[in-house]
Amino acid sequence: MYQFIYDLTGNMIISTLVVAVFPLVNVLLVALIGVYLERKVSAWMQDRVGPNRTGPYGLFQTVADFVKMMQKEDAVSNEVDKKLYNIAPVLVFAGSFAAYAAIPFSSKLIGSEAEVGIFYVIAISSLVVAGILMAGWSSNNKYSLLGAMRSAAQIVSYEIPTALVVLSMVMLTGTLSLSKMSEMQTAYFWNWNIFGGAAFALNKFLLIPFMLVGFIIVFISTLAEVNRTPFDIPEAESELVAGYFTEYCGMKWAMFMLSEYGNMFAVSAIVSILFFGGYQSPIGYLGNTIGATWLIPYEQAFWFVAKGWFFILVQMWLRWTLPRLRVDQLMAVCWKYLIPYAFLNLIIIGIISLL
Amino acid sequence: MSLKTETMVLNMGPQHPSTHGVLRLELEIEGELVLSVKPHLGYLHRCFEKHSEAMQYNQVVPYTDRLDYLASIGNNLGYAIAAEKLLGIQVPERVEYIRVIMAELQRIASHMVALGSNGADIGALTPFLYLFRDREHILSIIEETCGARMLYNYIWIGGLSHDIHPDFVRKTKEFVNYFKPTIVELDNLLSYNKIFIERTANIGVLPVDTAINFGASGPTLRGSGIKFDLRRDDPYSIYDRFDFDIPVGKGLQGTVGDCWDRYYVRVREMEQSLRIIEQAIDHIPEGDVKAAIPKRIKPPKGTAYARVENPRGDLGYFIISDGNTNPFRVKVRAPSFVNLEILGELCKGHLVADIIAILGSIDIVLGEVDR
Amino acid sequence: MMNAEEIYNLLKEKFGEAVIGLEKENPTEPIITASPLQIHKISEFLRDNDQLKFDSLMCLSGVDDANGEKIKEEDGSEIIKGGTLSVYYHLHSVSLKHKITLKVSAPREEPKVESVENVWKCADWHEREAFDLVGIVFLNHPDLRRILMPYDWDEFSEEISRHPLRKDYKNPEFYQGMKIPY
Amino acid sequence: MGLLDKEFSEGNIVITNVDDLLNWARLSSIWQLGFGLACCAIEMMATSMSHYDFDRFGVIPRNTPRQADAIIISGTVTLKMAIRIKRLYEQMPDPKYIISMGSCANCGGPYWEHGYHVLKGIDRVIPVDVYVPGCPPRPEALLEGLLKLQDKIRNESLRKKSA
Repeated sequence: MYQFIYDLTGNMIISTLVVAVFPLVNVLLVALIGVYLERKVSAWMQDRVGPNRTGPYGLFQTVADFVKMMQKEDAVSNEVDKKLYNIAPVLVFAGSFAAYAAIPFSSKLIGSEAEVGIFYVIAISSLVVAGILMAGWSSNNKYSLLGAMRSAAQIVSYEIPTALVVLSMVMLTGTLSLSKMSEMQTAYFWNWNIFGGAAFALNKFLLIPFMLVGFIIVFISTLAEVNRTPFDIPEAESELVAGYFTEYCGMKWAMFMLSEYGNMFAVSAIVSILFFGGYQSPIGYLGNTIGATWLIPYEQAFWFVAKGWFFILVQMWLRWTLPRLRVDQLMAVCWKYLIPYAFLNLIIIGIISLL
Repeated sequence: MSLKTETMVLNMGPQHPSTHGVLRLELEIEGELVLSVKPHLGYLHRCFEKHSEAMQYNQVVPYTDRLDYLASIGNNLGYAIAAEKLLGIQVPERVEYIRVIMAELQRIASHMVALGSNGADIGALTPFLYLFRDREHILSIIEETCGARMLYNYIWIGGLSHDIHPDFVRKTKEFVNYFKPTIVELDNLLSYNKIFIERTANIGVLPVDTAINFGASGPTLRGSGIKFDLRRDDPYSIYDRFDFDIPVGKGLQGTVGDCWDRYYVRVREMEQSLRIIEQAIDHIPEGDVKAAIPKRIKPPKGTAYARVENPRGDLGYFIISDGNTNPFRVKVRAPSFVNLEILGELCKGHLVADIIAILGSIDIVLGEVDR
Repeated sequence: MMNAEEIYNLLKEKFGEAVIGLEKENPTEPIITASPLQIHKISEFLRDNDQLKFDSLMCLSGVDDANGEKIKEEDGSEIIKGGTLSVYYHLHSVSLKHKITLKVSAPREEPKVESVENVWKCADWHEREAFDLVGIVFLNHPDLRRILMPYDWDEFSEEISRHPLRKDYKNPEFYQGMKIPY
Repeated sequence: MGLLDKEFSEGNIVITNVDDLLNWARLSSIWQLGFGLACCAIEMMATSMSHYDFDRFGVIPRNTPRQADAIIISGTVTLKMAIRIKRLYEQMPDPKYIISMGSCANCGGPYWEHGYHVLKGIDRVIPVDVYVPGCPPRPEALLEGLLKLQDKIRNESLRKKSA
């Protein structure tokens, strides 16, 4: 993408900026639509209507929320640790925003085609933990502190099963690059990794059950990493009031919100790249059929976004159906079940891929 | 060398999403582990007892509504029975039937809020909304008869404020038929949800003897496995004519007397209430809805203690009369007030998240705790 | 199952002077009166005796009897001197299903009653409430604080407006700068 | 006189339109403090539930005062609680609004005469924007109160207040 814009403008700064702004716009859009959808989806699930007074079908509800939040007073208690308090939301947002750099939206639309894409995403999204801990500590509020502690424990723990599953996928595909991984699962949906990958051999059928297990593990643990129900204990509304952002108001709080929805999309994207073909279409490209190859990147972007939103909807569906776990049960799920199974899965996939 | 650790005091409430109103809990915690819980009450102390001394007997009824505002009919009923005991009057048969039906409808409505908020505290928000949606059916049935949605002022000393609406019987039957499958839905959605069971089973176990010594009553007591229900053990009104079971906690998912048992007793009680309504609704006799009592009620000197089985437990009214038109003293034995006392005992050694589950399963109404 | 008279006789036999009498003229329920400073051992007996087994305290109510001398103040308000404050205990046996009411009266100027908190746990808060609203002091109570009224109520009110359920209670004008009367 | 100096003393097209936009945003997303006091709290909850659905107007409960725009004082305010409510109000960031719901919060309600521990009206402690009468008000009445609050916000302005 950078190259494309550089060719177009011939200016390095402009093209860098455009490339950087694109994910930002995406994050904002995701949050804007995400919050609206969350309210609408929960309303539909709960026999309600949801927002419908602000614009047609309440479409501008989130816009109103953001404009309102921008004009809220920035009330800061005297007791907070000012520096950390102000850095924390920025850091959290930066963490989730930076992950977008390596996520391929289509074969052309990609910030950085880094060879170590998946490694980078996992590493950079850990930055969020630091931000959350800062927020919890600096707020000088006991609920924030408890929320931050829970969150740190949770995110750090759940990164292990995620990483293990990612490792097995890396073993299988032989690359760390997200775009190469997507590229491998080309053409039709039976070539997706969840169906054993593109190579047609005995391996493919042997792999399917273990791919399913891997997908379930990675889906559960990413759910926990973005603090969604049933793993939303860091901000557990009924216990900790609002968790680590109890003391934040206005735009600072909005940044936490942005990063939450940004993260939701990011992990959905990772899951779809690992198992569901990334930006590849499940049914072939219209561009190929009618002979207009320029159409393909746009189609790919469409499929990618569609897959991302599908997983976000699944997350919302779970959120409004399930109760939440307790903090020790959450840890037990991770250390007693997910990690051993992920290890086993890793070994088995390793053996199969040797066959 | 040992590391010096300090415990932390966490103040939960009076503004906290799951203290069910304005209860304040002072938790002493070590990490997430709760060492002790100290409830502070009185944030909703509305001076009921002072008001009842300043009002005439029949004027106290609206104030009783506001004690346990989720089960107003039950409060009215208790007060009316105590006053009638003092006056020594018998109410007409029709009144008794309508009172029972109303009280049972109210019990279902109250349990709906209790179960829903217990679920919501644990994180399952959707069943809460479903239950509130179904509660509206009951509210509209009662509203048609007595004109208010929540605080009815319906059961008066010696009778009722109005006769039932002509549509009452039909709508109640419709509701009973509508609600039976909804209980099954609730069971599927929440009661047998694996995560819900994990969160509530074996948490906050209340042994029977502790429960009795602490004076617990209602589903909190029955969850501990003892079959004690005033409707059966000390029958008032005409409850002895109906056939119903008393659900008790059996420890189906864990230990007898845990949060899940208390929750489950409430679900099953809703079914039993439907049974009572079904038995009563077709047999409401014709007649008057007011006993012949003078406009100015002036009971003889003396005391009366009456208790009824409210959704939250054993609600008692102790009235002292000095022969005047105002009660000399009215003391309410509020079930939530007594049940809440167990909280400190139940919460020891649990995690912060469990406190919420336990508090939800005790099901308190602050209006009644503080009066 | 025993009726009030049998229970009274049993208690009288056991405790003698500490049990004062049986009020039977009451229209609905007979009341056994007892001495306020002996109520603890009577309660223990009531709970532990095999014939009685009163394992549950239904209700404990503090009452201002207002049977003293009423003195008119200059500003028209009334204060009461002398007389008694009473505590009513409503007991119930879950296993034997019988009920009884006890009553103790203590002088208004020095209302001291033994606590039954360690006999029935639920008496704890009930006694705190009676202390808070009526001003009865329960001896040997482990934690006798106000329960419903604010803890600092005493600082903002005069002697006469300490315990709101006394019959001569006078509401203070202000509490922490907030005007109380309508 | 520069353009900007003028804007804040008297109305012009720019400031009026900004006003409209900001007011529109404020009134369409009034987040209430998730906080119930007494009987009215149940009606307030019923208002946010399926049947009446507060969310239609963009009202959602936030549990921390820092993120809330409005408090609905739903029920009897006792002396003990009034101090806490005042603190909650002070913790909220501007602009903030108060809906006083029910007779008790308006004026003490049925407890006005003998309520020795009841504050006779929340307006003795914090300023109130909209009073909703009723004991308890029906959910429809609370919705009406919200619409009244929205009307009030609609007429606010960045300009200096004339009075």
